[in-house]
Formats: sequence, C-alpha cells, structure tokens
Amino acid sequence: MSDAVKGLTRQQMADRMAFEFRDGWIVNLGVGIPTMCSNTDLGDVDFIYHSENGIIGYGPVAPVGEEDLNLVNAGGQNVTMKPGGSVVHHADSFAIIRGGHIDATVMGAYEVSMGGDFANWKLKGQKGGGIGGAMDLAACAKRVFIILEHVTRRNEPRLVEKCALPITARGVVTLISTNYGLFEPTGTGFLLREIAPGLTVDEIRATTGGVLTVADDLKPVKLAG
Amino acid sequence: MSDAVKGLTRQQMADRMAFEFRDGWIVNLGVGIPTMCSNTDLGDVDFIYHSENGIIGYGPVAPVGEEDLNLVNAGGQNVTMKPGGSVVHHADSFAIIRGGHIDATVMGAYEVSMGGDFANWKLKGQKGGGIGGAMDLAACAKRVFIILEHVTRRNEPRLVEKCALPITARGVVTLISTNYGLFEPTGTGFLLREIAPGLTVDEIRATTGGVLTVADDLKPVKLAG
Amino acid sequence: MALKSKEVGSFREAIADIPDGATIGFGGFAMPGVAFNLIKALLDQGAKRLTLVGNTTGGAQVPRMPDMGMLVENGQVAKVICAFTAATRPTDVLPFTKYYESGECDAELVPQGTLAERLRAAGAGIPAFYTPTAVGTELAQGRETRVFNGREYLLEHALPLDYAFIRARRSDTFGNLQFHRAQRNFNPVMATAARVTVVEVDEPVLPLGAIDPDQVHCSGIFVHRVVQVPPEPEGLWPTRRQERRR
Amino acid sequence: MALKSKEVGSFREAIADIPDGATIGFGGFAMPGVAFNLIKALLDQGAKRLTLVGNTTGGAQVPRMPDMGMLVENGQVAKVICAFTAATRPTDVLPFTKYYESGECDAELVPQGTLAERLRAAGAGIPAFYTPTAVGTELAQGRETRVFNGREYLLEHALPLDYAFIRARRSDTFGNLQFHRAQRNFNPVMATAARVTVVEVDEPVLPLGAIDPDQVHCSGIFVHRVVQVPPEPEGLWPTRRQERRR
Repeated sequence: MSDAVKGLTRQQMADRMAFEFRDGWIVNLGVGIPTMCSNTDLGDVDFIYHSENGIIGYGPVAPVGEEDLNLVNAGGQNVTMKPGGSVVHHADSFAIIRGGHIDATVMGAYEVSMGGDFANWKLKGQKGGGIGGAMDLAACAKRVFIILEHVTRRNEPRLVEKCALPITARGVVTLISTNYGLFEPTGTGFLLREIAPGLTVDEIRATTGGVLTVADDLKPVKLAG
Repeated sequence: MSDAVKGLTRQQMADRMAFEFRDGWIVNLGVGIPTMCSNTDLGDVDFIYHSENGIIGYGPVAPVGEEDLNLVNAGGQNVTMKPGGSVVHHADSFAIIRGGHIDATVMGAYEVSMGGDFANWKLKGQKGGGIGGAMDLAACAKRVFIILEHVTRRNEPRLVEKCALPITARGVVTLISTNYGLFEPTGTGFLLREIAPGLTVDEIRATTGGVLTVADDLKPVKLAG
Repeated sequence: MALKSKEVGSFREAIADIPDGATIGFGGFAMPGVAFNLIKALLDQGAKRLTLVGNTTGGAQVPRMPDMGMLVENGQVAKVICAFTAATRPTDVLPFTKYYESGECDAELVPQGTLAERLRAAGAGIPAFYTPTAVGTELAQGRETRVFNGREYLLEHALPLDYAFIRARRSDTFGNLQFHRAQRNFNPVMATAARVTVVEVDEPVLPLGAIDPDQVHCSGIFVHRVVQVPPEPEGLWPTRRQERRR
Repeated sequence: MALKSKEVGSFREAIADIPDGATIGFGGFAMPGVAFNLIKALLDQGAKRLTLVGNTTGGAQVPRMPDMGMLVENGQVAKVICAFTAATRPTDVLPFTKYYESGECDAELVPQGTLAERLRAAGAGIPAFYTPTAVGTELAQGRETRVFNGREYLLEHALPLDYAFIRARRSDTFGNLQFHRAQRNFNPVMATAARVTVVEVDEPVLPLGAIDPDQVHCSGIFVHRVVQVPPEPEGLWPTRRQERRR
C-alpha cells in the first residue's frame, strides 16, 4: 500500500482498532497490519498480548542486537517479554483460544461479508492455503476485529455481500477497520460508524459491496494524539 | 489380615508382583498392599513410580519430621522425590495414564474373573462408591496386576468365574498375586503358575471359583532374598 | 501502564459474590493444594443449592480439614460431582455417604481421569470427547459409546465451573501461579474451567516480573482473585498425616 | 539403582532406525524449537515415503534453515500434515507449493489449534474430540459435525506419531526437558504423541536431580534419545531474522 492510497494510513487503521481494547483484555494480533496495534499509545489501558505459539504478555520488538532468538511472536518477530508474562505449549495456547479466553483477535482479511463471514486463508484457485491459527481464533475469540484495505488494487470492494473466497469462519466479525472508515457487519449490511478524513459517504458506498447504512451519529475516525 | 492367614504375607504378595517389574518401566501403585511393592529390593532394575496426582518418580515415605506436607502419593502418604522426578497437573497425569504410558498398574480388588474382569470400587448394595483413578488405570495401563487375598473372611473365593460386584474394567487383568500363589486369567480359567509354601493344588482349587488349570512348569512362588 | 493487582484482603471478600446455585470446583488431592481457608469462608458465607466439583467429598483423613463434605453437612449443597462418594477402604465411612444414601444430597460419580479431562475440556473449548475409561462398567450403562480403530470409547462432556477455589505456593499480582510438588494436582485445570478463579497462596504476593515466565504453572489470565494465607492459627495449613481410624 | 542415560552421541545415530513410511512430527514454530540438526541428519539418512507433521512446510524465512519442505524436495515425503501449505502472505511462495500442486506430494491442511489438539489427544488416549474450529468452512465439507448446547462442532481424530523431532534448552540424562520461551511451542505435545521422541538440546546434558521437578516442561517418560547440539558451524542454531523477500 503506497501513500497514494486514500484515507487512513496503515498505522491509523491499526490505531483505530486498538482504541477498542479495554482494560484487562487478552488480545491476539495477527501478522501484518494488526501487529501495528502494538505501536498505539493507549495510555492507562491495561491488556495482555497473547501469541498463538504460547507467549502470553509479550512486549515490543527487541532492539537489534538484543534479540532473544528463542522468543518470537506469531509473525516470527523477535519480541520481548513484559513483566507478568508467561509461556505455555501449543496445545495449551490453543486451549486458551478455543476456550474463549481471548477478548479480541485482530486479523487481516481478503474479504468480509455483511453477515460477518470473512476470508483470509486461501486465494482463488489455490490448492491448499495458509490457515495457521486463524480459524481457531476466528471461531473462538470473543471479538473478531478485521483490518483491511477498503478496496483491492483493481478498486474492487473487499466489504462484500457474500464472500467469494473460501471463508475462515462464519458470522464472527465484530468490527472492521479500513482506510475508509470503521464498519460493523449487521447481517443485512455494513454500518458505517466512523468515516476517514477526505472520504465521502457516496464514495464509500460506491466501493462497498452489499448494503451500506450510515450511523445516525456518524463521526470522523478517531485518530491518535 | 493376621499372621494366621495361609500362605504368603502381604509383603511377600507385593514382593512377588514387584519381581515382574522390568527395566525402564513406569509403574503406578494403588493404595493398600500394592504400595508395599516399593519396599521390595529389585537390585539393578530401574523404574519410575507414577502417582495419579501428578508425581512422577517418587521415592520412599519421608522420615517422621522430615515430611514435605505438599508431597504425597495417591494414598496421601508423605513421600519423597527421587532424582529425575517431575510434576504435572491432574489432566496431564491422566493423559499419561489414558495415553498408555503406564507399563504396569498394581491394584487391590474384591474379585477377579477368569476373563480378566475385576471389581474394586463398589460394595454390594452400596450407593455410589470410590472409583478414584482405578477405572482410568485399569482401562489404559499396559499391564494390570492385581494383589488380593485369595479368599474372603468367610472363606469364599475372590477368584471367580464371573464378578458379582460391579466391575472396574473388563478383560484387562494380566496377573494376580494372592497369598496362595501367582495366577493368570486365561479367559476360560485361572492358570496357577506359582504356588505358595504350605499350599496344595487341591486346596487352591477348592477355594478358587471357575476353572483352575496348573502350569506344566508349576514352581514355588518366587520370594525375596 | 501496569497491570492491576488481583490481591484481595480477605477470604470473605474474595468469595462474597457467590450466589445460591453456583457450581464451584475445589482443587486439591489429599492435603496438598486444598483451599482450606476459602472453604471455611464459604461455610460462613452460606450460599445454598451449590454444585460442588472435586476429587472427593472428604472426611477420611485425620485430622479433618475443611472439605466439600462439610459444606454438605452445613446444608449448602444440592449435588456433588466427584470420584469418591465412598472411601477407598470399605472400612472407612465418609461423612457424605449418609447424605447421599438418604437422598439429601445428589451425586455424580466420575472416574478421576475423566473428571480432570472434563474440566480441561471446559477450559479448552472442547464440548465433548471420547475416553476408554469406564467402558463396560455400570457407569457406562445407557450411555453413548463409539468404536474407533476397533476399541470402544465412551462419550464424555465438558464440565464448566462458575468458580474455582484453589491453593498455590506463590502468585504475582497478575495471578501467575507456582505450585509446590503435589500441590499442583487439579488446581491449574480447575482454573481454566472456571469463570472466576479464587486462589489462596502460601507466600506474600509478588510484584510483576518476579516469576520467570518459563516457570509459571498457571497463567494469570485464568486467575481473578488472590488472597494470602495468614500464619496459623488464623490461617489453615496442611497438617501432618495421622494414622487413619480403622 | 540409577536411571540409564538417554544421551546419544550423534544425530545420525539418534535417527538411524527410522524406516520408510514412518510418521514423524516436527516441533518448532518459526526459528525457536525446530530440530534443525535432526532434520539435516534425516536428509542424509534418506528414509522415504514419510508422513511429516508440523506447523508449516517452511521456506518463507531468510536465511532458510532445515525444514520439512527440504525433505519434500529431497524426495523423501509422501504426505505432509500441517497448518500452512502456502505462506501467510500471498506474495510469499513456499517451495512446497509446487510439489503439492503437481501432486508429487500429498497434504492435509489442519488449523493450527486442531493440529496441536489432535497431537495432544494422541498422547492422552483420547481417540476423538469435537471442536468449533473450521465449522462452516471448506475444511468441514462432507465431515461429521454435531450440535452441543446449540452450537455446531466438528469431530476431529487423534494424530499419533512414530517419531517426534524436537529441540529444548536443557535435558537431564532421563530426558526431563526445559524449554526457553517460545522454544516450547509444539515440542512437549509432540513428545507425548510419539512412540519415539528424539531431542536436540542446546546445553550439555545434566545429571539426574539437576532440574527442579516442579520446573520440568516435558517429563522424561516421553523422551527416548537426547543429543547435544555442538557449537556453530558444526551445529545449527536459530539465526537472526532477516527481512523477508517480498
């Protein structure tokens, strides 16, 4: 994504999602833009990052030269531990996920539907795919937050009436942060709750699949600082 | 059981079973006479005691005054750890049992049948009972060794054609050590393999339910020392 | 940004909100790991129609310490789910037995490994699983079994808890726990199965970072309230085992 | 009476008996906990028609270290059971993909948590369990599901291994293991699922009693052979992560 892309930057998309995190939450950040949520300054809000490889309570990426090569997050980055962290094995880590102990998972996606389905593991015509922990997280986290660019490179919508790609989970998406705004899948459409600077409702409607409704109290996207 | 009882002492019954233990085995000892297997001197034979509360590699009972009050075996006795021991939680401890990682479990019983069923959790007419870990161990250990007195106080057989009491597991018993000898349930009878001093085959047959067969190479019970 | 402490000042405060009808899991096996002080507080708190989950109703050991059976005797319990409604030795009689036999308290008898696995399943998002344990026994009568690879297995369901009462050696302010030896037993498993886990700890609650992340036996994400056990006689501690009455 | 040491002198010796057709589990997630040295030895050993089980076929990271994909490229593999037959980023292409697409190697794609739980089930004597993961997706098509408490779940089966290749920080002579941080991942779970667990360890093998029983992450009862990893360049160690090719 270049700076020429409309609306929010990737960091702003991540920031907006991070503002949803509440005190005491256990949060799982997926690979890519979701990782950038950890850069957001949330002041006194207290939460724990969980990584599906069993790291509970990890902190920022380690400075170059100070990496612990046996400490990585889900994306394989050499992170650090925060005080109060702990480590479990993979079966226990996914017991945490499947058991409903994750308050929010933040993931990327290719597509999200009005019904809250989303697709992020398999491209069109591909044999197999890359599931990783996405299906477990999607099916079991209390909240599934999706961050994605609003349109494809061909300017086609990623918020769609129905997913064309094989889905990761059905009816689970709670909230969507795109470079155009903040959306909620309602089952019968997408509710635009916050709009990015420089965008208009008409422009968003034209680039959104299915039905777009607009919140009565539509606001500008909450930005950092 | 008083010294007036025929044949082997309780310790000798336990000793005989312990002589079956082989190098490298993981062994679980039940409450009562089976616990006495840990008193048997097995020379260079190397094995690990597992207790269902998650203690792997425990050793003898702690001397009075030196007990660790948070270290007990399945019977609640304050035992010690041997070097190389480890501790797991209850679900992992029974994963070890159910997963077939226990080479031999030694248990007491009220009755054992020719088919290798046995009963040890519920008395006649009792509501409920005391199962503990017995059903898991019985169903899943590689070998189920039963130690019991050959007859009841009323001189009725405990080795029976078919169990009258509710069973703990079906068809699992490998070997039986009683004060009269060493027996193997064969499906169609009990094979007497070793006979206790002072007993005769006829005497044993008269106090054994179902069919008693005698090993071609019938030996005296192997004793310690 | 520092994680808030979960330390609570008293046992009474830590369990004040338990409502009538709650399902409570009790960790511990013999003396080690039993939350004696929380059980004692629950006897005073008085919640009724409770369902209790634990290894045994207790009462076979001397001296007798607070156990599930005392809650039964106190008229607070509708049902017990456990591996022993009677003692291992037929010559021992558990205090619970007469309440069970008279119908004053219901019970569900579960093999110990199945009990542990049902609790684990509840915490791990597994609604049901198959086990070889109890197949062919009275406990399997009328229940669903299924053959996998030529062997018969019994279907068992997750056992979720509203509360878990457990005891640990140490905790940090986030509730990361360490157990000493046999103190571990059901405790970390109960914690994962419960909506609210209340822990009594032997040692003063530690600051964040005092416990090596590699050596945490139960993550603080499963722990909600922590109370330090005061020294005797105010606090209750495991005692030396005395010869059992025969 | 002292337990015999499980230490083995070389990687080659530790895996010499692996037959054609074996099912082998590979611990590790990204760099940490991968048994690079055992994989390298298996490339030399040459066993064929293997079934490999692990998180990913590998090859997306730079520099590339020994991974399951290399065994595929070496013509040793019939099937891979994993959570990634393709990379997370569509712009990365895993070396495995072309073998899979051409039909030279089969694959079974399993969600990561289901993979971990199937391995745990194998070690824990659970033949099958139900999980909410993958319900309603392509992976559940034509498969058995069941509703518990109003929610639909998918039936999944245990995944037993013949061998597990894992890496740990330290071991005693009995094979009691400790892992450092993210090195743990699948490793202790794989060990429970395997008939034979082979471990490469970072540090010299310790005498019995050197590891606190409370701090053992994987009991030696699950471990069969232990080999110490020599220093570089003879031994392979996790390396600093370089920017991935885009």
